[in-house]
Amino acid sequence: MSAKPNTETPEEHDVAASLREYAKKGINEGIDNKTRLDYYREMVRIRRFEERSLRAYQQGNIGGFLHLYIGQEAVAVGCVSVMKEDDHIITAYRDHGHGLAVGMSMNECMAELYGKHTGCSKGKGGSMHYFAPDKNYWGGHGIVGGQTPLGAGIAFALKYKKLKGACLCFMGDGATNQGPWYESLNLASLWDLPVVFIIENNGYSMGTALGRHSIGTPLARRAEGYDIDWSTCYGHDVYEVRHNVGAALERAHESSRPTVLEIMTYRYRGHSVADADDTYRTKQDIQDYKNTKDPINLFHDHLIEEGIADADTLKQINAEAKEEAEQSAKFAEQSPFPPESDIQADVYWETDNPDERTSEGTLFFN
Amino acid sequence: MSAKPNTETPEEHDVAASLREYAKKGINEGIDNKTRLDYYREMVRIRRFEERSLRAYQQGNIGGFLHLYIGQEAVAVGCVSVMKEDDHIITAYRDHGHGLAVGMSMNECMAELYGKHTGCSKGKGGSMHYFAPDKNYWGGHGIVGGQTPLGAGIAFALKYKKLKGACLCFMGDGATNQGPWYESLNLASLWDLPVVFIIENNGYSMGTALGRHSIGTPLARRAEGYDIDWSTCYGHDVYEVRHNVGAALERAHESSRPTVLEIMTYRYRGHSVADADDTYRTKQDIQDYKNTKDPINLFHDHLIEEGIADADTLKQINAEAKEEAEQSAKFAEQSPFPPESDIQADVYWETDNPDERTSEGTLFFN
Amino acid sequence: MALITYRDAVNQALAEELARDPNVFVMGEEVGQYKGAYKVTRGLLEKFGPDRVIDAPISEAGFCGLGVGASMLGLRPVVEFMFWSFCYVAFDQVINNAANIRYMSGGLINIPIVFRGPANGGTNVGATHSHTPENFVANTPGLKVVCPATPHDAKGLMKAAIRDNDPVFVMENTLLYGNEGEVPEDDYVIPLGKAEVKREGTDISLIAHGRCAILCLEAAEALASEHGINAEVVDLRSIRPLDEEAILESVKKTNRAVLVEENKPFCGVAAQICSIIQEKAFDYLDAPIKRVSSIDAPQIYSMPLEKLQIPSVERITEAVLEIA
Amino acid sequence: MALITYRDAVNQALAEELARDPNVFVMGEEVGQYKGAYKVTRGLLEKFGPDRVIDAPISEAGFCGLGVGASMLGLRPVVEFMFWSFCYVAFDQVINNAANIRYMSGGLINIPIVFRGPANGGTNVGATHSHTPENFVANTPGLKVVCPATPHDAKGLMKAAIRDNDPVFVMENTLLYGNEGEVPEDDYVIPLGKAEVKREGTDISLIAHGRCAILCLEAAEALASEHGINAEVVDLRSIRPLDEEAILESVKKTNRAVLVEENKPFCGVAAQICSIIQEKAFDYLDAPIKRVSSIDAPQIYSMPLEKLQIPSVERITEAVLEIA
Ligand SMILES: Cc1ncc(C[n+]2csc(CCOP(=O)(O)OP(=O)(O)O)c2C)c(N)n1
Ligand SMILES: Cc1ncc(C[n+]2csc(CCOP(=O)(O)OP(=O)(O)O)c2C)c(N)n1
Ligand SMILES: [Mg+2]
Ligand SMILES: [Mg+2]
Repeated sequence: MSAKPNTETPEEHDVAASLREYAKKGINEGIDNKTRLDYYREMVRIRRFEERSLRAYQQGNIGGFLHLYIGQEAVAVGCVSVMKEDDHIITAYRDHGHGLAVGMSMNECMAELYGKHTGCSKGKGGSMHYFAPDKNYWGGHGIVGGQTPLGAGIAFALKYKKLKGACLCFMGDGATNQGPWYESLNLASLWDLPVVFIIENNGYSMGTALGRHSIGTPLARRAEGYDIDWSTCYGHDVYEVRHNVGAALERAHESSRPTVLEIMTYRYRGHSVADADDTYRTKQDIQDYKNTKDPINLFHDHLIEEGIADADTLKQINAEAKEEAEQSAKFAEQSPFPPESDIQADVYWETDNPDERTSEGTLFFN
Repeated sequence: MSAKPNTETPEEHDVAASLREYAKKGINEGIDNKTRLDYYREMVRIRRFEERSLRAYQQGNIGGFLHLYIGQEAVAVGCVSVMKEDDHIITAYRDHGHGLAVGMSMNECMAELYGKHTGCSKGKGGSMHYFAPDKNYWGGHGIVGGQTPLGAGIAFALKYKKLKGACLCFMGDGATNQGPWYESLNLASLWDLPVVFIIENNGYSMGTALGRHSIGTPLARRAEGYDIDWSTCYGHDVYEVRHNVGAALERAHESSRPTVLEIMTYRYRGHSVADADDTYRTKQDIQDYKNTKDPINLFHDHLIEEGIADADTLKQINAEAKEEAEQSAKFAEQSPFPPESDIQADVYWETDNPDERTSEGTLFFN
Repeated sequence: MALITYRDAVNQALAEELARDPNVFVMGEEVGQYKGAYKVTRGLLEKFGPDRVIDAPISEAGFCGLGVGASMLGLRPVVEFMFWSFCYVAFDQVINNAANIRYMSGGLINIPIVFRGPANGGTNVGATHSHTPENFVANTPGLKVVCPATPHDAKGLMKAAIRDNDPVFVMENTLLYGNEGEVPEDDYVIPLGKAEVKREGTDISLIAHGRCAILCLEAAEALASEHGINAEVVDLRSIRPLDEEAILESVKKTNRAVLVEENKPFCGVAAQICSIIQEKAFDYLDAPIKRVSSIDAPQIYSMPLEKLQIPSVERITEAVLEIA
Repeated sequence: MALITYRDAVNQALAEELARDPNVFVMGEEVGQYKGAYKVTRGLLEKFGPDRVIDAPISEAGFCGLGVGASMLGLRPVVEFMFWSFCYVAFDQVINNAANIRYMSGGLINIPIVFRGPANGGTNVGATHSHTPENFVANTPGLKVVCPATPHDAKGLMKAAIRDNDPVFVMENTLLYGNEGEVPEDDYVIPLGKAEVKREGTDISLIAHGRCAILCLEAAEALASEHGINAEVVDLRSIRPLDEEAILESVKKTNRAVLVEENKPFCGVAAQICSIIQEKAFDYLDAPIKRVSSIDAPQIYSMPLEKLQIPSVERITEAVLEIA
């Protein structure tokens, strides 16, 4: 019923060797070099975007929260790379990486952070609430765990429509503490819904380390009580991620069964950028992870080692991503804010489509 | 970590033999005959009370819902019989059995159903909301699953006060579908709370059979994901119940650790008495259970077999219970309804203790 | 026109919309095999099968959220709360997800979902089971809410709700399910946001929704026969959108208003109606607006007392006599 | 008196009550080791230890319910919502359990619990994080709710809330945490239910709570200097209990009122205040009561637009000029 969790300790784990192995395994076999390079490019684009948005925040161009994805890039890129046409994706508020990975432009993403009318949500959602339904990306949700029943609902809709798609529903380790997720697990298993719940376990729920917020590890094991298949894997290795998500997606496509997949990852920045993270971990902790398991560095070295790219090419990709991020900040800066009238637009379908309105009476009260 | 569930099928289970065995085992060893007879009396009192309340409902003396405990008597009686001075108890809306078991009088319980001022909650709570805090009984809660965090909270308070007590928190099989319970499980395990969650699995959530509302059995197994000890047992045998609850309570008292205990039981009546239950089971199903596993009949025969009581004594106990129930209905009938002014009493501590009121201003708005 | 019950009117609306649009499905606790806790969904499972009439576990947060998720992809879920009181365990899903997703996506995503079920007191089920959250819902931009009082309105509003492209909350009433009324046999909808003057009058406006509208009609008859007061009864039917025009027109004619609701008074729907009237018809008012709401306390169980707690013909009449 | 921030005033109240009564404990997400998401609970863990300053997982339904359960046995939990917006995942626990248990037990059980945290917009965190549910809470008999505007009030009301034997909901404001004000050094409480006239005036009553009271004070200055209008500012401080007397007294003096709140308008707190004024001071009103609420839409993220959405000195001034 359930896969065994990794039993080796993270310290024993030879990351480079593991990467090499997964690079050739199953789903990763026979990927062409261009595609492999694309994974690298996607990860780098996310990181450069996040770094640029951090600067924008520090400059006061971005308000509210800014939950950066830096450190977790291989998860979103790996997962999205396995998705097929009818597969869908939804996540929590740490949503920039997923957005870029599904193909949203840096421009619309950065402009959203700036609260501009050219943003993906017209400046209405902000950092936590990216959406791109045309790319099967259903957000970006600010309430912890609140997206998990939605993810089950997307899977339900796919099944109802008799499509062979599935929904990847992302959540944090802290989000496993929200009851609605367990309700969703029961529904998904009872009704055979093609949903993959992906726990991006970065070790912390805001400032609370895993062991202080949850008991019973791995967290994915909780799926067992619902007869749901589960597994855990490392998240610094895009190939390993692909391998595990691939298996889960296949299960969803072929047997319309859910999976819980826990991916061990790490975030380098504070929970939101305004948060100092010195109460719960040290700078050295972060540095240690960066030194040994940075998904971009590891992949960089691997690409060179395998002769897929040379250092200059990779440098070039980095430079391009940086420039793209820089341009997106310019785009965002130069874009207009929404007009004041926009505050009450997009509330109801009806008021946005006045010619087709069927209801009568007052919809707004000031 | 976790006990194995019973693997024999219910059909293979020799109930009388099992009862005999549990009667002498561990916690049940050396109970005096008077006490054994008391268990019988308590079960009988509950059943006669419930039967009388059903009649009162049919006569139109009781309104709203009436969720009868008939069939499940051995669970409440067995559990409560193991409780010590500092142990506490809380349950859902099917709460009459627990109320009588902790020592509430039939009079106050029946009067509450009649909505009378002499009821345990002055006619304010009704069937679903019995309370007797002087007997460590914290209700009677109408919202499915809503009592589970409260149960954890009672356990928390006991621990905070450094008392060696525990909380028995009852819930139905259907209630396992409410997310807050899983939040409570994590909190209880993470914080080492002395709480025993007792799933009274009567096979149905209203009209929905277990297999149609939950996947993954036994339900108690879900505790495993939280590193919580669990077990299952049959609920027609007061001794077996005592044995299992005793172990859980000991764990709570000695190690301040939670337990999930699933007790297999059965209800004979509709979910509430107004509900026909012909959409989800047959009369024969019910009769089969009655014939083979009725907790009162089995215990009756056992007491005679063991020479603890003769048939006449047991008949007498039945007659007394019936009379007590009859008298409670008279008491209820003759009791006054609350005065109209009572609608706004008991809302705030402050308005009920006007001399000690510290706030000012208006508290009620009509 | 056939004389049918409120229950059957809702049932017909569901059956007709299920037949009309394959994207419509019904989901909730006991809606299928058990035929509904109040038998509102009777026969639907047999007619439309288990893929479209779905029995859910007691997981309101789970299945309401699931409904919202499914609606994002274009399905039209009709989700039943066995009681509206149970929406509190799913409150985040309805208040944050159903209400906000369209907005936060800049209008890219629609949420064409219906949440329905009974919201009322008067049946001795106690404080936890007697909530009437139409005021909470109407406070929330992005949501719509209707409270039909008659079989005719129940069917017409339910069909409009299901066809609406925004989230619509339909609040029914267990005390009304057995009421009979004339219901057209042909396909019809009643637009959300359209009040109905259910009794014309000249002396005072009784403005209400749901079962309170029925009470107002009874009170109006009593007032006419016993006190010679000719009351107009405006049944709001829909709370959001709200037919302000009908309210103001009536008050401008009668110059007096009593607002009746089952909400608890503080920030009940009638508080908002009062605020609108006094702002937009200030000069027409000859007396303070009176309100009749439930007595401000958790719902009491005791049968005769609960009757006193919720609005009654007597309390409406009294309020009218204070200002008329 | 010391000049301290609102944040520190709340912190002092918590520290003093923790020191005074061993039954008081503080629980919430990040309240201990992390010192609070907004550093309100800074230092408490060090002073009172992990048994009394408790970091909770993101399980609001779980730990709020746990708090209610603990309060039944006589403990006095002070439960933090990191944002009040998150009370929606725990709504059943606060609306059914905290509010109703005393009543349903016929007064046998008390629930001396405090729920506290910030409830406000204006910080660009979007629709899901900007709710102001004081109207929902105040609608619910059995609950009390206060919204302090100044450091002085925050400390005094918090201490009163913790000593109160009923459930009290304290709604703070992240935009106020950094504000400084005079706070007495000695132990003091401000009774719940007592409004404060924060500025005396003769021409119009500005009635508000929370940060909107501060905005009203600013608007009053502008009105005085630019328009010669002498506005009175009534800070409600407490919504339930409510100081009706102070409201009515002010309106009877000025004969005009503008009600200001951050609630969305439909059934916002101001709707209820309006209903009370028009019922009890009908003959004193020389003009319709005006309301300034948040613009009726889910909260927008975009920074300059959110400023326009929530009440501002400009919008208050405009409303006053319409009727003064
Ligand atoms: C219901 C709810 N409670 C609290 C919060 C505040 N909050 C936002 S993110 C967060 C931590 C979540 O941690 P995790 O799920 O591990 O995700 P990560 O931030 O690590 O990606 C908290 C407490 C919230 N948004 N929603
Ligand atoms: C949150 C919530 N949803 C729905 C209900 C309606 N309801 C009351 S009891 C019940 C079935 C519960 O079944 P179970 O937990 O197995 O307990 P049992 O009735 O068998 O004792 C339902 C659906 C409710 N009271 N609360
Ligand atoms: Mg995390
Ligand atoms: Mg059951």
